[in-house]
Amino acid sequence: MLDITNEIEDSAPLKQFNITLNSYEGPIDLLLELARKQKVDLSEISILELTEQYINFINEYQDIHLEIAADYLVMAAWLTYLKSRLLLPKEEKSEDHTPEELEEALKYQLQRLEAFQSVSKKLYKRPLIGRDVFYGGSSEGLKVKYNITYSSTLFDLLRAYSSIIQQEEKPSNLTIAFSELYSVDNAIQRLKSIFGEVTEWTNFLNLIPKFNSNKIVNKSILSSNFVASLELAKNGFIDVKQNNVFGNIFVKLRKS
Amino acid sequence: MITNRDTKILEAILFASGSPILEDDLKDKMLNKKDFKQEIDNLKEFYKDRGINLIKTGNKWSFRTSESIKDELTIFKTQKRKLSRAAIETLSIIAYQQPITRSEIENIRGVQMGRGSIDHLMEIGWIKPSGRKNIPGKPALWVTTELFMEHFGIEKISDLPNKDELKASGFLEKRSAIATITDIAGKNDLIEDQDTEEEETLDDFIPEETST
Amino acid sequence: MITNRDTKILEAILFASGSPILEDDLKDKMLNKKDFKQEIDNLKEFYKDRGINLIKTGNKWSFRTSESIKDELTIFKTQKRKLSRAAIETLSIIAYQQPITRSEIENIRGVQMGRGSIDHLMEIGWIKPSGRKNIPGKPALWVTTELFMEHFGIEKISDLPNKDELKASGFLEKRSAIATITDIAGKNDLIEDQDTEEEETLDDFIPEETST
Repeated sequence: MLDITNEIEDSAPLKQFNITLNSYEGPIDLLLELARKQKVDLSEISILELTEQYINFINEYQDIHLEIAADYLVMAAWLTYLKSRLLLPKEEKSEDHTPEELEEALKYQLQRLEAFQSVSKKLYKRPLIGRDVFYGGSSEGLKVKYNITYSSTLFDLLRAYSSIIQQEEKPSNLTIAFSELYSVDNAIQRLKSIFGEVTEWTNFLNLIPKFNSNKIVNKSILSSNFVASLELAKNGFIDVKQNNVFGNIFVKLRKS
Repeated sequence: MITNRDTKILEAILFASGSPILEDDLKDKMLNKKDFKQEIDNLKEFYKDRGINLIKTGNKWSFRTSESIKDELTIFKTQKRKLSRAAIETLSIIAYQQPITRSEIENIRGVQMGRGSIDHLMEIGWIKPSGRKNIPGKPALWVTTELFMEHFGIEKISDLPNKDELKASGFLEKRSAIATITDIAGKNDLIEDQDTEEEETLDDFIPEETST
Repeated sequence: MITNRDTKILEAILFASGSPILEDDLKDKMLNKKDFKQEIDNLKEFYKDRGINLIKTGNKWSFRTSESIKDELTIFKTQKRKLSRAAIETLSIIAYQQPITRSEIENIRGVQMGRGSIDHLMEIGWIKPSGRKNIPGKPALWVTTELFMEHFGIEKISDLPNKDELKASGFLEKRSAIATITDIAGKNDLIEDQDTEEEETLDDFIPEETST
């Protein structure tokens, strides 16, 4: 048997804003951490307040980090829904669950996770073999007879089998690496957000994001923004003009 | 003080073995087997406040160093790897709720099991699969092992710390409070069309099996 | 009786080390080093008539089992060994795909087997032949035994995690699989990395640790 001693990795709780979501074990864990900041008994917690904190947290986090795990977004949407149910006047029994029931269910889930987190810490603080307490002894002076047993474990067996299956189905996964290239969708959104101020003819090149050191990425910035500007022109959002072939392109907001 | 021969025998075997020994194997070596209970209890009492203690875990007995001097024994520490918070939480959920399926664990933690929890715990030898739950899909049920009890110095699973409190608070029932977030995510591809939060899609969030 | 902290420390260190320890090293660990002589003499006296005694050899101290019971007491120690990689792979294929013929196993593993693995697994008592396959040559079919299930702690063959569960539990995760294997390979030489020499697998086993 493996003689392993383990240490819990300390996971950093909310320190300041630029924390990463990686320190949380999922949305419930994050909610729990936010709830702890309310510093009241979990059974007294204001779910409405907690919901707002969570949604704010996710929004701000998204502004900075863009990518966010689906789980967290789904929870945010669920909480948005819960919030609306809690705030809106009660409908006539059209739903299976009242907002209070949902609120109660969420509280239960929070309390249950908290309970398990706390016992897991207690459990891990127990004197552990190989870390706090040790076996020992020696059989010097006694007659010893040896016999052989096999210590292969179920883990070994499963691992052996898994490696066999894995060999059989080797080329099944293709992972597509995250692309740094700029998409047209992004460019459209970005241009839309800045065109409010572009009321005079402006050189297109001044409106696109700063180039970086990667040529291919730069090309994608240029082309995605170009396509985006054509798209916006087509929709009547902006005007585009080019005075001569290969000359500078100018754009401005179309006055409605 | 004159030490009884059986006491000496038990002491010597337990000392020489260096790892836990089955109660029955100990009894086997004694001259007066019927005295086992009394002998072992005496021994346990005798070593209670010493540098080594006699401990029962599962149905095995062993000498181990006293936890009261763990700080002085760090020289023997064989720290080899870290256990993640996910793994230790998963372990305690299995310990308290066993037998339990993977998706029940996920439900409590509110997050899908990442890699490296179940397989890692199994590699250490602390959990194992035991039977299957009689529900659609017949998922494997996980339980803790004897080795887990040995390593954590637990005599019986019912002795786990705070087990009664957890039970009294209803946290040991396996009801799913809110259908697992990931479950919901799997059923509705919400994320893809997230820019419009229409009331209709939001309705899909209503958990199917919420109970209060 | 209240045991002094230094007494406990000496006791625990002597016990945990398992081999004789230099007097100076023992002194080093004490809180009141000047009391060493008195402490160790007390301990020696304390264990004089017990199943384990405290002995000085040269300038080293150690606990050892008492001379007085050595003639009657034989300790059976178990030498633990791991199966060779060929054997554990073969065993896992039989476990999952039983009943199965030898050439079917070879097909899956992609290597020819000597008699070694199968013979050896049969010798341990984990597999047995069970009938013959109704194809030309009527090869023997292999299945796992009750003893196999006992050893690996499963109740039914169907308890073994299926492919999806292996995946979900992290066994098929490429990254973690590699990490795990190299981790272990570095620290404990669990499995001989040899595909060949089936006939000699018996000698390939690595004695691991011993216990009663």
